[in-house]
Amino acid sequence: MVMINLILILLIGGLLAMLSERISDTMPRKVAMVVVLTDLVYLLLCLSGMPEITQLQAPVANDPSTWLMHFKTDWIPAFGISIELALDGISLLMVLLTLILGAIAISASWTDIVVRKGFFEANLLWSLAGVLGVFMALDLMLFFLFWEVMLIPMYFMIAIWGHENRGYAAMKFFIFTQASGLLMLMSILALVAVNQSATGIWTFSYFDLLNTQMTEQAAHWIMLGFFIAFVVKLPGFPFHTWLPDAHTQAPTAGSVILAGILLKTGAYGLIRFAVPLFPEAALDFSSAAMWLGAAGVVYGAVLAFGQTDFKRLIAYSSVSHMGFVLLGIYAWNELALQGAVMQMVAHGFSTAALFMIAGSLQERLHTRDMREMSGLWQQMPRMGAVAMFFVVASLGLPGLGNFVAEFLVLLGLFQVNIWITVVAATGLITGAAYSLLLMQRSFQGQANQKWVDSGLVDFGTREMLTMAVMIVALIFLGIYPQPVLDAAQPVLQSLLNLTTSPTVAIVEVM
Amino acid sequence: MSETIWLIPLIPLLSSVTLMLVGTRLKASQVGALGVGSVGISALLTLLLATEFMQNQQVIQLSLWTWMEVAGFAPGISFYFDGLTLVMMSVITGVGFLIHLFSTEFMEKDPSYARYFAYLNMFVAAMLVLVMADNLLLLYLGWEGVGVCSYLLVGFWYQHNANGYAARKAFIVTRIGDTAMAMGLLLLFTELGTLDIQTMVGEADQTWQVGATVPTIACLLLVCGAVGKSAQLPLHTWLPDAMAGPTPVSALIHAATMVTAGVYLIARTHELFLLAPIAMTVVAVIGITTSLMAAFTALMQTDIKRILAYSTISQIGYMFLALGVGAWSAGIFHLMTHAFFKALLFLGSGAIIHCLHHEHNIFKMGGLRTRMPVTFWSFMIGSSALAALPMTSGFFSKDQILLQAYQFPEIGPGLWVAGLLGALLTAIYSFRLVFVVFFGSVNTEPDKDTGWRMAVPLSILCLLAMVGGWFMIPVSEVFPASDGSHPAHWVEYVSISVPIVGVLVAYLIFYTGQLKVDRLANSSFGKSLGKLWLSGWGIDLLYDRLFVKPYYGLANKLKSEPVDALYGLIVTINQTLNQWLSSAQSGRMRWYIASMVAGLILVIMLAANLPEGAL
Amino acid sequence: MDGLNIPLNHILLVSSLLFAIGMLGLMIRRNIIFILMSLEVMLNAAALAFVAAGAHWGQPDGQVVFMLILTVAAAEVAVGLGLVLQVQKRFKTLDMDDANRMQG
Amino acid sequence: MLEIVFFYIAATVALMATVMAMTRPNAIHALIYLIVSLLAVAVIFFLIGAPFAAALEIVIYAGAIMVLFVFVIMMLNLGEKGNKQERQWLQPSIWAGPAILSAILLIELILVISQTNGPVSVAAVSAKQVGLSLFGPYVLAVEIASMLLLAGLVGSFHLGRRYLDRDNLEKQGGQ
Repeated sequence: MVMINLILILLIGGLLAMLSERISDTMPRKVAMVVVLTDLVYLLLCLSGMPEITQLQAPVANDPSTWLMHFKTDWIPAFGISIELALDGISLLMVLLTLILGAIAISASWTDIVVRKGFFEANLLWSLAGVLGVFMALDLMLFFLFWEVMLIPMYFMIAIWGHENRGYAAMKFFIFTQASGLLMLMSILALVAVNQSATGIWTFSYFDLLNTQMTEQAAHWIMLGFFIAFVVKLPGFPFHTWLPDAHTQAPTAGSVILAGILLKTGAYGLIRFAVPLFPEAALDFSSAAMWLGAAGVVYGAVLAFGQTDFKRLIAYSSVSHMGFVLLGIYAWNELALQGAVMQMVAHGFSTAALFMIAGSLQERLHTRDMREMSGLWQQMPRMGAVAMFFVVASLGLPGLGNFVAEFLVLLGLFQVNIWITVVAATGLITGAAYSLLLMQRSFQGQANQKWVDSGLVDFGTREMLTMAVMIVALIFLGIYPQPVLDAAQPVLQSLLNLTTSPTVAIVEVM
Repeated sequence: MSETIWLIPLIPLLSSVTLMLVGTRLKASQVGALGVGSVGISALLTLLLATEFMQNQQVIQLSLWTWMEVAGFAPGISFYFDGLTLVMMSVITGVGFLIHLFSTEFMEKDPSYARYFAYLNMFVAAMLVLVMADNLLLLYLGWEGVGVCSYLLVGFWYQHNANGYAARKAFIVTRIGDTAMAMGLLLLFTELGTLDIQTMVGEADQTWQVGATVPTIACLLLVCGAVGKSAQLPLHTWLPDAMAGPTPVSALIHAATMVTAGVYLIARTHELFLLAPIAMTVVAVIGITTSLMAAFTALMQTDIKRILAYSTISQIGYMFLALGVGAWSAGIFHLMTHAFFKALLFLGSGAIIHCLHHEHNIFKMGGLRTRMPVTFWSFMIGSSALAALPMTSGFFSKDQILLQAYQFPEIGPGLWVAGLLGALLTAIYSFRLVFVVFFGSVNTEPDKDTGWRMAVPLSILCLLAMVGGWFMIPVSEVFPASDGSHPAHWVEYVSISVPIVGVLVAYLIFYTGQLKVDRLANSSFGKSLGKLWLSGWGIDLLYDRLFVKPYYGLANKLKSEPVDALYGLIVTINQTLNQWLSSAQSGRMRWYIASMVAGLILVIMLAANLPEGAL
Repeated sequence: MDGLNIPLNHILLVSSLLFAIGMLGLMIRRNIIFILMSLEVMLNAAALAFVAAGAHWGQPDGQVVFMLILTVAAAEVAVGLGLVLQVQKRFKTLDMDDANRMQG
Repeated sequence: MLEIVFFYIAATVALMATVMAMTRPNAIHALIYLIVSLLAVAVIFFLIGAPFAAALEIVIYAGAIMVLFVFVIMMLNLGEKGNKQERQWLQPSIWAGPAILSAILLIELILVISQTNGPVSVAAVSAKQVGLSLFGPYVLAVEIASMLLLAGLVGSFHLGRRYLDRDNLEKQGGQ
């Protein structure tokens, strides 16, 4: 029930936030903040009451009773569709990340939304509810439902409160995600049908669908459907082109949620579904997937370097960083998977923060064009320092979360394929190039007289507080990542056990 | 004491964080006290540690916590302390302290005083972590940490785009090396299952034969990292540009400590290099080539800091030579003495720049001997040490290197000759600097002399540069002993006399003017050679053409997102289809009828062809 | 009415020809009046086929359908000619192409 | 025997009249050819034993419907200008394509028809028989047809009234 409550709180909270606009103009954001924090506190209280949390034991992937939480009730029994939610270490990490970044996103758009505030906060909360559902649903139909639930509010957020080119961006976002969602639905139905023909039972439950018997051909095609659906969301090269537009045009909170959380659903889907459901097919496909990941790393970095739009640059850096996630997942060993999970968490914070900074700049300067910025540090030293922190975080400075992630991914990947590792490692160099260029163009250099005259306001307490949360989180992840690793470890171990069935050996050095 | 060595990096770090958070609200004196004091405490602690170590020679291993633990990969936040670490720590905290003190006067007028000390303290902390790390991953943390601090400090005066460019160049060029080094780490872990240095070398000894492929590749990758950080060929181009930072920064980071991290890395992992003779030869060759290249370049420079920068590159080349020929302790010894005299020279040049309104061109200086006596003597001593004149610290270390290079099998004498040529050039360019700046006519009048906060560090460093050669560095336990044989005496005599000849040449050319080089310099060959040397052998230009411009071009070309064009194609196809279909909906009755008829024809055709009973 | 009878397929052939000619007229004429006439021809051809088939089997159904066709034709002509008048009034022409208001 | 001869004569007349009707530029001429064609078809109806159908063909088709056409054409007053325009439209380039299409369809129809065989029935189907089945099994169709006619009535009344309202008549008169 806890998990249902988590989602319901957000859904109803969204409704409340929308209605609260009638009370006062500033009410929705407060309501939204309270709702998200309530949700977070509620989750933490429930967790603290569980003895299992202290000793996260390896959940057996196809035995839900070993999971942290499990909930199942019938929905459409005729087709074996049920409302089945479950929580394990990885889901828990993602849920926590979602709620924390949700609160950060609300804070990020504290002042920059001027029209239809209630509806905005409602969309934000509903989107979060969808994401929570995605991270917890283990009935494939329910998963698909939540997948759609998280996208539609997002579409509204871009289309209504976005920047100058929002219509195009929102439509592109919608078409890409919708098409991939459709692909996923088809794959789900195909998988269920295959399972039905093998066992005679209609079921959409993850636990039942694991180890579905199917022909190699079928497995390949269905796996590919899942893969593309998730990689579009991730986004992996070459399905990433919706992302720069969507990120650039979305309002700050939208960008934060998009980059921080929504992208992770793709990675989560790959880890949870695309590989474990089709272990052999995924293995056959792994080297292609890894090359795509490496291509994403390099391509994203080069394109980021060429951008003049502050937000677009960060968006492309996301493409580059998520390439590491793809690499980590398809290297499919513990090191790399842990790296991928770490990257999901760390990238959530670092990119969210950068988008917040971009949003603050947009709010103050009314432009995102870096050619018009310059020497902003002089007027906004606090913002500059914070930006510097997140820039070095995103270029993978050791001691911060992103480094742990990238290093683990590379370490795991190196054991699988050296040449891909070499290609991916160049991402560290190109990453430094675009990150520092971002810093140079916006905060360093001669101060632009236009802004000196207009008198810019530095970060205030609210913003610094929000940033501090993320700074502390990244440092913590960087020098003591063990809690996150421990949370994910048993799950990854069980997934690895599930997929590396006797005959399959993944390691293939050179 | 041994339990608290973690305090040594922590104190500067805390000070740095404090300065970052509340630095703008503190008074300048408080900032200075905090910045200098924290490093001072670290220096004191290091001193205590040193005395303790001198008595019991005990290696300390201290593990604070496990950094991360994944599938057997478990690097710790843990420290390892032995003689080599002690030498490095002493240099970092000792020289670091002096430079911090010097900075309080040098940076006095700067509005970002607190930011400066925050970065500088951060650097000291990172550098200490680098040398104290007991595993390569923690070392890498320090390694990248100092890189970032270097970036921040080179670009300290961020208002000028050129500084920002230099800073980025420094970071990215070293990052290239770092990435290769990271690959080395991956390889080492994959092969040996640990990154813990002491365990690793033990494993390596058992796993690999001398000269096997894997250790050679691993060592070469580590060398790439070292080459980047220590500004050796081919990744040296960032260092001269890095002089854009404040001069004390150049003294601390780009002369005394960070740039020698590469030397430290190789020395620290020397057991691995002993398994890879090819890698060692590569190190020696890189070292000597860089040394000569940089020395020639230094001859032609006019910017005082650039001369010193190239001289640094050249001297680190000597250290690499030492490491390459297996003269480990000589290399580290030279690292230490170089830290003393090069810090001295940089601080001296800082004093000149400070008193001469940020003048960098040596030909606009002159006659400063009487105007700035403290600085003059600093320079005299520093240059003597740099030129390795007998009895100075540089003499002892460089002499050791040259002698051991001579004994290196096969290419040893060749290395020795090249090293001698380098030494000759070193003497010439360093005394060229002295004669041009301190003798002759006064071109720019200094508006003040150095204050005590500058004079004290200079004096102490003078002392160290003089007597540093008598120190015994406690690394005998760390490195394998050399065989103790000595080459023939004439080798030694030649080695000693070459620098003196060099000084003499400089004296004749730049002081008395008796030796005329104008004709050579004005010949077309001389001119183009001079130009080549002035531009650092044109390597910057080459890289610009070869890497930087193409990368910019690529980024610009890809900016329009060719992949998106693919999706654009889908859109175009849809639009075309839409046009076709909507043009069918023309409202022309006859067209409709015609198409209906065509459809009818088709239907009948199909119906007629259907098998019997299908309808 | 004895002796040799008319072969059914000859009648159908005539009907087909009439139909084809009517259709040809439909396609080549632009004047609405002629289009309506062509339609009449085609309906008539169809009616002929029905009656012939009915006669073939000796059943009245063919003629029943003929009558239905007749009503359809009548209604169609009534409405069609009404439209012709409207078209003439609005567009001052009976050319179908000129009366086209679609943006194709 | 005589019926067959008559049939072929009637068929030939019908076809030729129809072709003429389709190709005349003058609407009235075309209409008269069309009437001829309809009469010829009526003869065929008679010959194949459907006298009632033949009667209806003459009365309603050739009589009522065609008269309607004549009235409308008279109202529109197309004149010589219309003829010229029609001639211009009847270029080979315009009718070539449709002709080919029609030819193809015709060939197909002939191929299909050629599979059927046998003569038409000897006995005539009387009007009584037709009436019985009309108000027997087909009564629903009759109702629908009546509704259709009603709709046609209302529709044509509605459309025609607007054309024939007072001011329009005045305008026409004024021209």
